[in-house]
Amino acid sequence: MGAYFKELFSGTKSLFVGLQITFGQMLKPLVTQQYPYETSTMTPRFRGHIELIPKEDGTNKCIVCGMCMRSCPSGCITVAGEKREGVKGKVLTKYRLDFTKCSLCGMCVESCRPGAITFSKDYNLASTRKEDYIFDLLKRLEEKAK
Amino acid sequence: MLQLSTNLNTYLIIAAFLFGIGFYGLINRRTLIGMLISAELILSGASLNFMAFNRFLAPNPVVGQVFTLFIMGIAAAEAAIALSIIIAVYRNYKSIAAEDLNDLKG
Amino acid sequence: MSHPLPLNNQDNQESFVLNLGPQHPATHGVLRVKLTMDGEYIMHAEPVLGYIHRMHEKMGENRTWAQFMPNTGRMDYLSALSFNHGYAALVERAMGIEVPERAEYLRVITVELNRISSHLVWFGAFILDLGGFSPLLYAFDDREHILDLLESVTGSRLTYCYFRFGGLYNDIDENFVDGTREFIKTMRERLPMYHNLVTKNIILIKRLKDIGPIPKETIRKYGATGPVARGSGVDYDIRRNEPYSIYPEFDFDIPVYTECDSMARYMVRMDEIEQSMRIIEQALDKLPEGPVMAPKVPKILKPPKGDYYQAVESARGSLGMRAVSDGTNKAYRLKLRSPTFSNLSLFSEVSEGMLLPDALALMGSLDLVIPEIDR
Amino acid sequence: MNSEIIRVLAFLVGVIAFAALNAAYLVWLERKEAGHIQRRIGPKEVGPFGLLQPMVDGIKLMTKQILIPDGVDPILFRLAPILAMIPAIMCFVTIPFSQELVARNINLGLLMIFAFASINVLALLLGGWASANKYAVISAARAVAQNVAYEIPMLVTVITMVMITGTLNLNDIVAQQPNISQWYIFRFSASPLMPVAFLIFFICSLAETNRAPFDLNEAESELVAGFHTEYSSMGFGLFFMGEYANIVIGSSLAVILFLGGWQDPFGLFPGVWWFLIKLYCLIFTVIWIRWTYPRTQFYGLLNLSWKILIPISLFNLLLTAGFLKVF
Amino acid sequence: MDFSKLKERLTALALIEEVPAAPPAAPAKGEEEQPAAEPAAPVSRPAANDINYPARGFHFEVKVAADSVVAAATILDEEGFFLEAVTGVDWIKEKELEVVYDFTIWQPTCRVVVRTRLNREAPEVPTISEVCPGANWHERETHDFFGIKFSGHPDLTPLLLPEDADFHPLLKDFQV
Amino acid sequence: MNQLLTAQGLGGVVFLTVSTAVVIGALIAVNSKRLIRAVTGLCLCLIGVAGLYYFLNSPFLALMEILIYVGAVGVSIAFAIMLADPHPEKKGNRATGLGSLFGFICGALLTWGLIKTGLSTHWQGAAAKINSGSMLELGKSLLTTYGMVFELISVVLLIAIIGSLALGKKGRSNHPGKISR
Amino acid sequence: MESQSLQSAVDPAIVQFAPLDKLLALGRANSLWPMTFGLACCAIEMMATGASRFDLSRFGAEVFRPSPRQCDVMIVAGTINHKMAPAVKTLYDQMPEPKWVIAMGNCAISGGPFAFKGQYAVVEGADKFLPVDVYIPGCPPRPEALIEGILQLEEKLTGSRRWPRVKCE
Repeated sequence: MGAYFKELFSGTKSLFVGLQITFGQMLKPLVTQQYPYETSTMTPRFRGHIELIPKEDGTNKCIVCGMCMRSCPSGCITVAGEKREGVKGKVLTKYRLDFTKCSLCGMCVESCRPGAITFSKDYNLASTRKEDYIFDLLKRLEEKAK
Repeated sequence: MLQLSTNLNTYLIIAAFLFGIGFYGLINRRTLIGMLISAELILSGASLNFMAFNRFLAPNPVVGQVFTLFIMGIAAAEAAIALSIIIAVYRNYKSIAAEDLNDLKG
Repeated sequence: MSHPLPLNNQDNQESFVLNLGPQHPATHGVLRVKLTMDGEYIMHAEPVLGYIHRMHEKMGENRTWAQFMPNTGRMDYLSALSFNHGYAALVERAMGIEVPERAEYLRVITVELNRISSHLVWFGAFILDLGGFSPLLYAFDDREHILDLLESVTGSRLTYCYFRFGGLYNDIDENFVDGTREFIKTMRERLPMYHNLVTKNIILIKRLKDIGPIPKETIRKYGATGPVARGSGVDYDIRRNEPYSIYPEFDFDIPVYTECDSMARYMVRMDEIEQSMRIIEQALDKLPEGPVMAPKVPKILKPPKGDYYQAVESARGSLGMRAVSDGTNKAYRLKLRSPTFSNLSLFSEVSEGMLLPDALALMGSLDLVIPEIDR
Repeated sequence: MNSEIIRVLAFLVGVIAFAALNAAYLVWLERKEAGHIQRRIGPKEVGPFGLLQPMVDGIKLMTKQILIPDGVDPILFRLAPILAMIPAIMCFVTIPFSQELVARNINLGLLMIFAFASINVLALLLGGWASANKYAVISAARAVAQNVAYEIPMLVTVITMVMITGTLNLNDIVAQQPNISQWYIFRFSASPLMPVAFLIFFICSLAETNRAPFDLNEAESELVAGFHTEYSSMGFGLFFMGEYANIVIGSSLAVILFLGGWQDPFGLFPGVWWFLIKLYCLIFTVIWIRWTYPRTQFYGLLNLSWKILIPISLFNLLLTAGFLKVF
Repeated sequence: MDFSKLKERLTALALIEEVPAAPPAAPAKGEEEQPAAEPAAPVSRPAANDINYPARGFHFEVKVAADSVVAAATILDEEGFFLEAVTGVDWIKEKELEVVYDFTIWQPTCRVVVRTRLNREAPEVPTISEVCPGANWHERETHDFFGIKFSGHPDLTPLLLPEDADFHPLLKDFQV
Repeated sequence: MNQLLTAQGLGGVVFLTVSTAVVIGALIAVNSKRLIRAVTGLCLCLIGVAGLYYFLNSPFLALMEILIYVGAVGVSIAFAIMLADPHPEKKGNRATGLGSLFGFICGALLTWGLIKTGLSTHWQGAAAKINSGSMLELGKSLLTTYGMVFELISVVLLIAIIGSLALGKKGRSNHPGKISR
Repeated sequence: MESQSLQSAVDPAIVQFAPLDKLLALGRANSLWPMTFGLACCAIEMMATGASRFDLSRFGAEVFRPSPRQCDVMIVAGTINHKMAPAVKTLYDQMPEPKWVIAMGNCAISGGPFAFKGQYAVVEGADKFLPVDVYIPGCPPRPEALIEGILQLEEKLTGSRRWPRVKCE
C-alpha cells in the first residue's frame, strides 16, 4: 500500500516536472532558421556537386588526364579533350557530370593533380526536371565567367 | 398530422410494430447476436407501451417511467450476460450460429 | 513459414496475421514484420528483411578498395563514421599501414561525436515510437550541432566519407576543437533535461520497465552485441575487449545494466552519450600535433592474398568486416557483419507472447537501422 | 416565419459554425503550440501568423478525392464520420457560454452531454470496423475498452458533483460559483478532495477524447492512423473535427463544473469572454500535455483507471456523501 | 582464460591437410642467396592454425569437413563462444564454395574461424541453427547469396532478396 | 405549408422523422445481412425511441435511453460482433425460404393483433394526475416506493457484471502471454 | 496494409472557374501533407527538415501522415529496390488524388551510386514507375534542398513563386 501511494506521488510529480520543462522550452528563443529568407553559409569544406575552378582568364586548369573519371566509384564523370595547336597537353572539350549518380565522396577532387575541380556550394538544388542535373561543367564555367 | 405526437394510438402502433418486427427477427435470425438484437427491439416495444400509457392514462406518471428504467437496467444486464455467453460460445464452437450449437441437445 | 508455430497454440484461439510495414512508422524504415496475433498479443513475429538491400557486398567486389569507401557511409547512415573506421582499419590491417597518431585521435573524436548523434536520433525516434514527440525534436536540435561540427570537417552532414587508408581526408581546425568543447558543455546541460523530461517520466518507466526482457543466454545464442547486450548484463564492448585505434589511451566506462529490459537498453545508450563525451574531452586534451595522413600510402592498393577481419564498436554493436583479398586492386569478397542483423534476429523469440505496443518498444530499444541490416 | 424557429435555426447554424471554426483553429493552435514547445515556428507562411493555414487545409481536404477502398462496408464507412460529428454538435447545444448565450438551456444538460458523448465511441467502432483494416479494427477495440474504463471514474466524479450541486442544469451549476473561492475546484467544504476530483475529471476527459497521452487508438507507431487509417478527404476531416469538438466539450464541462464557467472573478468584462479564456487555458493545457508525454501503454491505461482513478473517485464520492450528511 | 583445450578439441575435428614440412622460416632478404634446401616432403597435419592476430584480425582458424561443422559449433557453443557471422566465399577456380563461420567470445578476446569447403556443383552443409539460433538468418543470407544449401535449416526462403528470387548474386559467375 | 413553420409544425415534422427512424431502424436491425449493420439499425431505432420518450414528456428517460441503450448496449453488441464474427460474409445470418416466411407471418400477425387490440380498446384515462412526473418525482419514488426493486435491480446488474466477467475470463487463462500484470 | 486497387483519376470539375481554380491551387500548394515514409539515409534528412532547425511546418507541410489515404505528397527518400518497389507503388496508388511525388536524393532519382552495371537489386529511379514531380539531387540533399523542393512543388501548383529565390555563392 505504501509503495502504491509512493508511486502515485512520485509519478504525478514526474508528470508535472515534464510539463514544467516543456513550458520552459516554449519560452526559450526559437532555433529555426527560416530558409528562403535566412540562409546559412556553407562551410568551406561543404560538398556540393563538383565544379571546374576558373583561372583568371576564365579558362580551366584541367589537363584531361582522366583521373577523376577513373577514380569515381559511380562513374558519373565523362571527360573528353583534344590536342590543339600551340597548347601544351590536351584541352578540355567536354566535362559532363551526371550528378544524379554522384555520392559526393570527393575521390575525384582528391585525385585531381592539377587541382582543376572543386566542390560547389550549391546546397539547395531542386527542380522539376531530371535533366537539370546532368551538368556540362565547361558550359557552367563559361556562364559563370560572363 | 400535428396531433400525431399527442395521440396514444400513434405510440401504440409504433410499439406494436417494434414488437412485431422484433418477434419476426427473433424467429428469422440464425445467430445469437441477431437474436439478442431482436430481443432488444421487443423490450423497446414494451417500454414504449409503458411510457405511452404512463403519459396518457396513468394517474401517477412516475410509475411507467420507473418501470421503463427497470427494463433498461434489466436489458443492460441481459445484454452483458448474453454477450459474454456468446463470446464463450464462440470460443468453444468458433461460431455464433444457433444451429451449430448441437452439443447442447445432448 | 515452413516450421510450425513454436507455441502452444490452442485450437480455439483466434489468430490473425498483421503485416507491420514495410511502410510503418514504427519500423524506422522499411522493415516488415509479419505478426501472428491473438488479439493484441503477438504469437509469432517474423521480420522480413531485404526491402532496402543495396548490394554493398557485391559492390565491394566490383569496386577498388578505395572506391568502396563511400559505400561504408551509407550502410549505417546514423553512425557512418564507425563504418568508415572499420573499413579503413580493415584495409590498413591488410596492407600493414601505420596511421599517424593525430589521425587516430581525430578518428576517435569524430567517431564518438557520430556515436552521440546516432544515440540522439535513436533517443528521439524511440520516444517517438512510444508516442512522445517533443524529445525527438530536442534531440535533433542537439544533433544539428554535431552535424555542423562534422560537416565543417568532413563536408557532409550524414553519409561521411572522411577516413582514408592511412589517415584522414583532411585535418581539423581550431573552430572544430572549440566547437566540440562548446557542444560538450551544452550537451552536459541538456542530458539532465532529457532525464527529467523523459527518463523519470512515470509513463515512460511504466512502458519500459520489465518490458521485453532479453536473457543473457539469448544474447549469446543470437550473437547480439552493443547496447542490446550491455543492457542484459553482458560487459562486452569491442573498444575495450578488443582494442583498436587508440581507445586504450582513454579512460571511460562501459555502461552495463543487468535488468535485461528495455529500460536497461535505454539507460545504456543514455550513459554511453556521457561516456562518449568523456572520451572526446580526453582526446581533445591529448590531441597531438602531426600529420593526419600516413606517408607512402600506395595509390593503388593491392593487399596481399589472404583474409582479414576487423571488428569495431559501432553505435549499435560489434561491426565486423571480413575481406578476402586475392592480391588485386579489388576485394575478392567483402563480408559485412552488421550488428543490428544479429540484434534483430532475436526479436522473433523475445517478442513471443508480448503485447503489440510492448513489442514495438522492444523493437525500438534494439535501435534498428534497416539499410545496415539489409546491406 | 416564427421567431422561435429563427432562434433555433440561428443557434443551429451558430453551433455548427462554432464547432467547425473551433476545430479548425484548435488545429492551428495545436500546431503553433507544438512548434513553440519544440522551439520552432510552426505554420507561418499562410496568412499572418499562419492564421489562414486551417482554411487552406480545409480547402485542400474538401477537394481531395474521397476514396472508398475495396472491401469496406460502404454505408457504414460513410456513416461513421457523420456519427462522430453530430453528437458533438448536439452537445454544444446545451453548453452555456454565458448566462444568456446558450442555445437551449435544458434542465438535464449534464446528462444530455454524457448521453450524446457516449455515441461518439460508436462512431469510432463503426468507422474502424467498416474500414476492414486490421489496424483500424484493433484501434476500434481499444477505443471501446478505453472509453468504457474511463466512463466509470468520470461518471462517478460527475455524480459527486451532482450530489453537491443538486442540479443537472449547467447554468445553475455555474451560478453556484460566483467567485474564485466558490469555484468547485476550491470548495473544500464540500469535499477536501475537490482538486483531485478535478484532476480525475480532466484525466478522464483526456482519455474519453482519445488525447495524448491516452491516444492509443490512433497511436501512429503502432496502428498507423488507427480507426481513420482508411479515411481520406473530408471523412478524415470530420473525424478530426469531431475529435477537437470533443476536446472543447470536455474542457467546457471541466470549466463549468469546477472553474466557475462564465462567472468572472474580477468583474472586468462580460462572462462569455471569461468562459472562453478559461476554456482555452484548459485546451492549451491539453495540447501542452500532448506534446510533453509519451503515450501510455494499453494495460497501463486500464490500470490507471481501475486501480487509481476509480478507487479514488469512489472514495471521493463516499467522502462527499459523508460531508453532505454531516454539514 | 586459456583456450588450449578448445583448440585441442577443434583440432581433433580438423581436416588433415598437407603442408610443406618446415615452413620456410620467414625468408629474410639477405638469405635468399643461399641455395634453397631440398623441398622437404609435405607432411600431413590437422588444418588448424594459430593466426597472427594483429595482421589478420583473428586468432585461430580451423578447416573442417562439411559434416563436422555442427560438432565444431557445438564445441564453441559449449565453451561460451557466440556466432558473429556465417558467410561464403566463391572459389570459382577451384570449383569450390567456402563457408566461413566467425565465432568469438565476450571475455577474453579470441576469434575463431571455422571454414569448410563444399563442392560448387552441389553445395550442401548441415545447419548449425540448432546450436546457435542466431545462425538461422546468417545461413539464410548465405543461401541467398551463394545458393549453399543448409540441410536441416527450418526455412531457407530468401531473406534479403525478393521472396521469389532464384539467383545467387555473389557467385562469381552471376549475371543479371 | 405555413403550418409547418410554426414550432408545433416543426415538432410534428420531428415526430414523424423520429417515428420513421424507429421503424426503419428496426427493419434494418432484423433484415440486414451483416450483423454490424443490424446493430447500427438497432442504434438508429433506439435513438428514435428516445425521441419518442421525449415527446412523451420524459426527457430524462430519453437521455437515459441514449446513454444506456446506444452508448452501452449498442456499443457492447457491436464490440461482441467484432470479437465473435470476424467473417461476416461467410454465412447467411438470416433464415431463408420457409423459415423466413413463417417468421414474417408470425410477426405480421402479432403486429396486426396488437394494433387491433390497441386501437379497438377504449382506454380509460386517469381523471387527474397525482404529480407532474418530473425527474424529481421520479427520483423520490425510485428511492421510496420502489426502493426495494431499485436495490434488486442493482443486485441483478452486479451479478450480471460478475457473471459476464467470469464467463469472459475463461479461455484467457492459458494464454501464451508471458507478461502478467 | 492491405492493398486495394482503386480508380486513380479525379473527375474533371464540371464548371471551370478561374478564381476558384486559383484558390484551389493555393489551398493545395500550401497544405502539402507528406507521408511518413522513409527508405534510407535521406529519410533522416527528411526528419531533420521537419525538426526545429529547418522547420518544414512554416509552409504547412509538417503534417506527416502515416496513412497514405491522408497524404498529398509522397517524398521518396532513399533507394528503392526491386523488393520494395511494389510496396511503394501500392502506397502511391492508395493515396487519393490529387497527389504528387518528390524524388529526394540521388537514389530516388536514378539509383544513385548503387546503379552500377550488372546490379541486381535497385530500381534506377523512382520515375521508372511513379510520375515524379520534383527531383532533389544530393546524397543526401541538405534539408534546405528539401524545403526548396516543396517550394518548387508549390510553384508548380500555383504557377508563381511567393518566396525569394536563394542564390548559392
